[in-house]
Amino acid sequence: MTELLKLSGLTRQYPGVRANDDVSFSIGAGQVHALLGENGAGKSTLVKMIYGLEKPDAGSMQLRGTPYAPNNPQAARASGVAMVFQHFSLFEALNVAENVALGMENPPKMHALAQSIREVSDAYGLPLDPDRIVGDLSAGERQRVEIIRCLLQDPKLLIMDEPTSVLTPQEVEILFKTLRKLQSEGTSILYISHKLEEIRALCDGATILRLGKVVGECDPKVTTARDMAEMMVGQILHVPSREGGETGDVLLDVQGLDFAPANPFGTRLKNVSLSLRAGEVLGIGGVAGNGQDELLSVLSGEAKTSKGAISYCGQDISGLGPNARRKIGLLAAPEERLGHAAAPNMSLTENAVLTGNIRKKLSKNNFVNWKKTEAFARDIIAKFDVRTPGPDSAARSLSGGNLQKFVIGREVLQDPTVLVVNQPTWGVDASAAAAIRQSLLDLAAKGAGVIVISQDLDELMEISDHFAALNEGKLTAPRVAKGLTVDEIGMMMGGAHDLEEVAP
Amino acid sequence: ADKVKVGFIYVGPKNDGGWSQHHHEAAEEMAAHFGDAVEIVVQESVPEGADSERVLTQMALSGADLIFTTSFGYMDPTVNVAAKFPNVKFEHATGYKTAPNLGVYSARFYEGRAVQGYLAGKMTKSNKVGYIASFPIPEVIRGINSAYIYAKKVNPDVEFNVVWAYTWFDPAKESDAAQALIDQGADVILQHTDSTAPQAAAQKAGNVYTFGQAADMAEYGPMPRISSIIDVWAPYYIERVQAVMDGTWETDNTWDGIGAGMVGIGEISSAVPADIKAEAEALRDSIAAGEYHPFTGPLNKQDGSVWLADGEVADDGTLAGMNFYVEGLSGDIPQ
Amino acid sequence: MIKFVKRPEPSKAWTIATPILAVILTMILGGVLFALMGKDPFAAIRTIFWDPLFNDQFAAYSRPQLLVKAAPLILIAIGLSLGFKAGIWNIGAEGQYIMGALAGAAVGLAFYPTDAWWIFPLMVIAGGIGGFLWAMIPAILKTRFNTNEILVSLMLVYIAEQLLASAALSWLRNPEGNGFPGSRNLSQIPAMSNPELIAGTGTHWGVVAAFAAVVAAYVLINKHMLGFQIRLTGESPRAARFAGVKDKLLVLFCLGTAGVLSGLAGLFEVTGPAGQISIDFGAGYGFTAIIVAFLGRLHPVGILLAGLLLALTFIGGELAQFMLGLPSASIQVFQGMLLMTLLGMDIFVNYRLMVVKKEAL
Amino acid sequence: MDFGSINPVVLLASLMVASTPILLAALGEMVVEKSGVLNLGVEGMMITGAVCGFIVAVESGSPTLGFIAAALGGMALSMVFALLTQVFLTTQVPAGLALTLMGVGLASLLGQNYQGLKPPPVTDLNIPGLDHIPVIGPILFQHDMIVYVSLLSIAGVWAFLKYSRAGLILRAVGENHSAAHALGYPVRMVRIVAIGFGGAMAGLGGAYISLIRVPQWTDGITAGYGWIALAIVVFASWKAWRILIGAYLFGGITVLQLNLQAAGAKVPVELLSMSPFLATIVVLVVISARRHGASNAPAMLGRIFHASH
Ligand SMILES: Nc1ncnc2c1ncn2[C@@H]1O[C@H](COP(=O)(O)OP(=O)(O)OP(=O)(O)O)[C@@H](O)[C@H]1O
Ligand SMILES: Nc1ncnc2c1ncn2[C@@H]1O[C@H](COP(=O)(O)OP(=O)(O)OP(=O)(O)O)[C@@H](O)[C@H]1O
Ligand SMILES: [Mg+2]
Ligand SMILES: [Mg+2]
Repeated sequence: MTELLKLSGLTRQYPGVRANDDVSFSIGAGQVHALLGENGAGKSTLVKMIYGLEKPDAGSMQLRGTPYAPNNPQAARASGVAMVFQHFSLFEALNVAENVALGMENPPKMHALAQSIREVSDAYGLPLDPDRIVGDLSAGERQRVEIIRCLLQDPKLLIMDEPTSVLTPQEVEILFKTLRKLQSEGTSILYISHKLEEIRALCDGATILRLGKVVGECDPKVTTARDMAEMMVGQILHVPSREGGETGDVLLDVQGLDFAPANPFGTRLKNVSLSLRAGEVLGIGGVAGNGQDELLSVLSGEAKTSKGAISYCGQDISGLGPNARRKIGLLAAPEERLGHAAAPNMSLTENAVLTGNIRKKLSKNNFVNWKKTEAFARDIIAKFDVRTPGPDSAARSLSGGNLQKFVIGREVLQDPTVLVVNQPTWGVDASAAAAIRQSLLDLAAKGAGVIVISQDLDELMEISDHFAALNEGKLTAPRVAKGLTVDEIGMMMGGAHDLEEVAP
Repeated sequence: ADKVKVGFIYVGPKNDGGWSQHHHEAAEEMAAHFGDAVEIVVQESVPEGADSERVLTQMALSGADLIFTTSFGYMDPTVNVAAKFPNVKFEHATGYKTAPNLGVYSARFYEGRAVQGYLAGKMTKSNKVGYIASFPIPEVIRGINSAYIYAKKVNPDVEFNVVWAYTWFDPAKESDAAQALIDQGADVILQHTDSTAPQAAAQKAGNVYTFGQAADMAEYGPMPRISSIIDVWAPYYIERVQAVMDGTWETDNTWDGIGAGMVGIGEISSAVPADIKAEAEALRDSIAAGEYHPFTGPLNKQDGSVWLADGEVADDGTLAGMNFYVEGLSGDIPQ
Repeated sequence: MIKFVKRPEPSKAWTIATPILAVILTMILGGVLFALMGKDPFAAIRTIFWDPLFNDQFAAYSRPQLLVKAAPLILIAIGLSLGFKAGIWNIGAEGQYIMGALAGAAVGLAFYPTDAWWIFPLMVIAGGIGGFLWAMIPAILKTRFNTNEILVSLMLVYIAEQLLASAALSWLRNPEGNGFPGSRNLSQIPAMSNPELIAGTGTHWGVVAAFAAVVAAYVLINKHMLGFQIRLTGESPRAARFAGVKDKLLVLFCLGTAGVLSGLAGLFEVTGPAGQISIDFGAGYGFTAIIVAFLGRLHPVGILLAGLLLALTFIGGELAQFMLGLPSASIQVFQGMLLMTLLGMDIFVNYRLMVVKKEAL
Repeated sequence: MDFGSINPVVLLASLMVASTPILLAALGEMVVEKSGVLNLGVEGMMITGAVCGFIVAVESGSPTLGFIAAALGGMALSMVFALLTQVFLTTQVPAGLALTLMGVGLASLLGQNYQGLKPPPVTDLNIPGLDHIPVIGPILFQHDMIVYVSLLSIAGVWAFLKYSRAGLILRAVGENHSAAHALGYPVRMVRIVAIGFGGAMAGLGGAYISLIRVPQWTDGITAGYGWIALAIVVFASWKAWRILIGAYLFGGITVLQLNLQAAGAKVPVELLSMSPFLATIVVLVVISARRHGASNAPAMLGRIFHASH
């Protein structure tokens, strides 16, 4: 196999973090190469350098034997490198064709482009209407836009940064077929994912990063997922324990909830019903963008719903705001840590009073007792092992995992009767994730009801009593989690939506 | 001997091309007249109200001997500060409150308006005269009445359209107002606002006559500007500063017109036929000589009630507080 | 190449240092400007910043005048700062200031010539309400129809100015004023005047109100839940909604408070230093207060200092005008520079300036 | 009162002249906002343009040079805003306010010796053959150069945003700056160019006032038109053709109220004078009450972009 891309000694220093440290490896032509590593290991930084978005402080690259040093993504694209991003690279208010054109070097005229989008999307079984506004598309469809944008440029190297986190298992299968077809046409793929079984199914080689350094290479076809995970983390994994408790009375009951979000590109909730008992963990799976944020906001009280849609311990609470719900024991932790669950520029103490005021009685006559609030913040930091200089630190100075521990800890320590969390371990390293899951299980064991909304099916299978899936704003009927197969879960999540299989 | 320090306070920038600039030019003329014997200090763009009282005080503190406050709104502040500095002399333009060290001065612009009205009545072909008024105050109302009386006298069909601009000086607004009047068919525009914007609008429109206001605005002659009313403050300033030097300054209440030279009538341009020009100049001269008063009866008020009987002349008190239109004018004074 | 790198936390040292550095930098830039205009830059800076405070001839008078000039600016700026902190951009304080003065004066004059102790307090209340109601227009339009408050509050300034003109010319015109525009002189009517409370100090009720507002705002922002909610909303609107902040109520509160304080400022001004309703009563306090608010970094104590600083540049600027012949426009430019350098230097609070060598490759 | 004396043809021709400054400034600001930047300094840039244009026109005797200088002057001032917001990452609202403050002061300083002067006249460019068509001729084809330029700019901006690649990139930057950055587009540069364009257009609009509409220089000559231009952008929901409608509507009311006064309508003068502002508020309310008009705003409007976020 000839070598397509060779990296030698790439190093990138950010203030305080060496995101990549002397990284060297190479990718063969027509190879699907995996890049593995914990959150923050430096994967995205590395591929950004390959794509010309970041420049290495040291080291060099060679593409097909010639020196390769793209100054910007345009140069990378011109050299045949394309990339599907982990976050942010679509424009919601623009249509599909415009989005595609923005990712190409010399796009043809709009109507010609629309035509080629139709052709390529047909050829790869990824149907897409070039005239639709991207904001109106589902998460899966949005990703197709990204992929087609790359395919139209006949890339020699396709970089995919966590492409499957927004796909159903069936969609993943179809994506893999597309990638294999590309591979058979000679395209190399650099593939980043946390889902090790996927890697084993798809990739020919893998490089593993830890704290910015290459810590190993392996052939994923013959290495177990557990072994790869331990190479990434560098230690033995701890699995949360679950003491199957009895479930009690119904705490939260949602019936026939319809909700149209204010954001024009949000997802409408349609006829959502669920009930949650004391001591129960209800896992809600589904691909991001199918109504998770909206569901959390109607449960937390940020968004108002029609009368009678939500009742709590027999009381209609649809009219209550977040604080009124907190008062009676219904707490929530949203997905977005910075800017939703916490205010980035405020200290941890201030962020503690943000939701803790009511239940922790942190103010008297509406005058904040800062001493008491700081004590509460210290308590969270201590009990949840939040690594930070102290409660005066700004929320944004914490690493993602530590802030997440703070946010979850803030709610758990308020003794909720019902806790709703969205993506509780997103972007959190394995040991911290385990600790967070454990705290949710402990809460349920003490008799609280917990709703966990997550895209991580493994996580949901590990901790849920019941499982339901959100798909385009509709919630399936919950099923007992134990014994559900991947196929069944996939079907609950909407199967493959409207994707077709690629002709072999 | 020490220089006499004379202060001036202007409501606008000292080069606004209008009211404030005229006072400033007169101040400089006065300073040039006295040469080294006088030092002038000026403060421009002083808002009426609280700020003016402070500026006045600071000027008095800095050792000014005589201070001219050149806008009506400075009246109460000037009264207050004059009370605090009995050794400093004050002169307030266009006001009516006096004190032992505070005099007032103003000009009888309505005398000039009579001449303008005369020319307007003669020159209009559409019989529509546009009038850009600033604020509905006696000074402005006097001007409208005076102009109308003479226009009507020489042209019974004449009609006045008044637009209230609510500003003394705002070229953009004045230009718009002039344009609106021209759009309405007016072919003579009188203005009681200070910028040349209406002249420019008239020039663009073609056959429209205008009059310079405050300044001669000669650059717009001979067309559209056919004459003007000019503020002439310098002689008064020289006289009052001289009085301070001589130690003869006393409080006064000066209200002078064409005769005393405080109101000037700018050259009547070649666009005006010679006979009309001669008649207008005759009117001007008879007013200047005191032979004739622009408000001489018989005159009725707008509602038809009698104001002045035949031969009766308006008294200064009524003129100073004039708040009504004379018979024949249409529209209401904004109240 | 130089580059700004975000700090993990806002720097406390820079928070304090930037305003001081901004003032120094402005002095330098302003000096250059004055020099370009052919004036002695040192004399100009000294006249602006030193003479009003320490010149033998003026200081005894100018020093208390600083309070008089600063009081309405501070009062309005405190109100504005609450909204600005929460991301609510009321830039129509000028209109609220005018309407407060109009409402207060109208109520007072309705009782003329009654002489009673309760008239002035009643006028104060009416002034506050006048400003409040005027501010409620953009507030309600924003909460009800999502209308942009920047534009509405600004348009309302022009409308208030027309109402002011009509008041001065007709419905509040002094019947004994020889037909000239302007109301009766309120400062000369004992029941309606806002006099100097302690002779020679410049303090009138507006100054007292300004100091009270600074203290109240300080307590509100730092100790009260509502102040926390205001800061939170400005920092992160979504987190605020999650914290249960009622954003519409907050809009009403912030605009309303700014309206009340601006209205009060107008009322104290019209009954005291200005004395009467006149066509030009506005004089731009409401706009200048925006500068004061930002110059004070939206912090109550900062606003107090910024108000005094700006008053100093006004009074010093007046002295520079008639002593050195500096045109008033140059003072305005100078104030603009002050605001710009402060805004520009703000970056050092949150970012660190790094010199990075031009990357290899 | 005689409404018969209001001639609709004359009125329409006048309103085109009255609207042109706002139209130019609003169109420029729309492009700026499309790139995700809210520059509240339009008034300051307009008045700077007005004074620069006036000075150069008077000194050179050429209105054309004047207009070029006005565009450059407006652009130069806008670069101060660009420096503050794009390099020093200042919040855009206060930076815009500061720009207005600075521009008004600077213009007054520059224009000190030019008050009351008469600029060289700009002749109307009557389009031969078309200018004598009854009704349409006087309305459409008897104007000065800049009126035609303003109409062409509307079409140009519309086509630029809709059809050109640069226009697409500009919109992309305004919709999602992180994504645009990730795809390799120079977010900051695009915005700086847009801000410069907005400054140039505001400058032109200002010079239209000082060189054609009034024509004269005086302090504060733009009299709040910059703010109206900002309102017109919202009214137009960021669409080029609607800028035309918005500006002409505002200009129309301005002209009409004066004509009503001149015709002696029995409506209080104050009410007439405030009517353009009242109408602007009413229109803003109507526009924003319709959810979709408001949500057409560029998603990044007013947000700060820093590449390492
Ligand atoms: N612009 C930046 N400035 C400073 N530090 C950064 C920047 N971007 C990334 N980092 C840091 O560099 C390290 C590597 O980040 P990177 O995004 O490459 O991780 P990753 O392996 O892609 O993680 P994930 O799985 O969460 O996507 C992290 O510690 C991160 O916080
Ligand atoms: N954009 C940034 N600018 C400056 N510092 C950053 C930036 N992003 C991350 N950091 C710093 O880098 C460090 C690592 O942050 P990051 O969120 O990537 O942690 P992490 O390695 O993913 O840890 P965790 O597993 O807890 O999420 C933190 O201390 C953070 O302050
Ligand atoms: Mg990553
Ligand atoms: Mg992380």
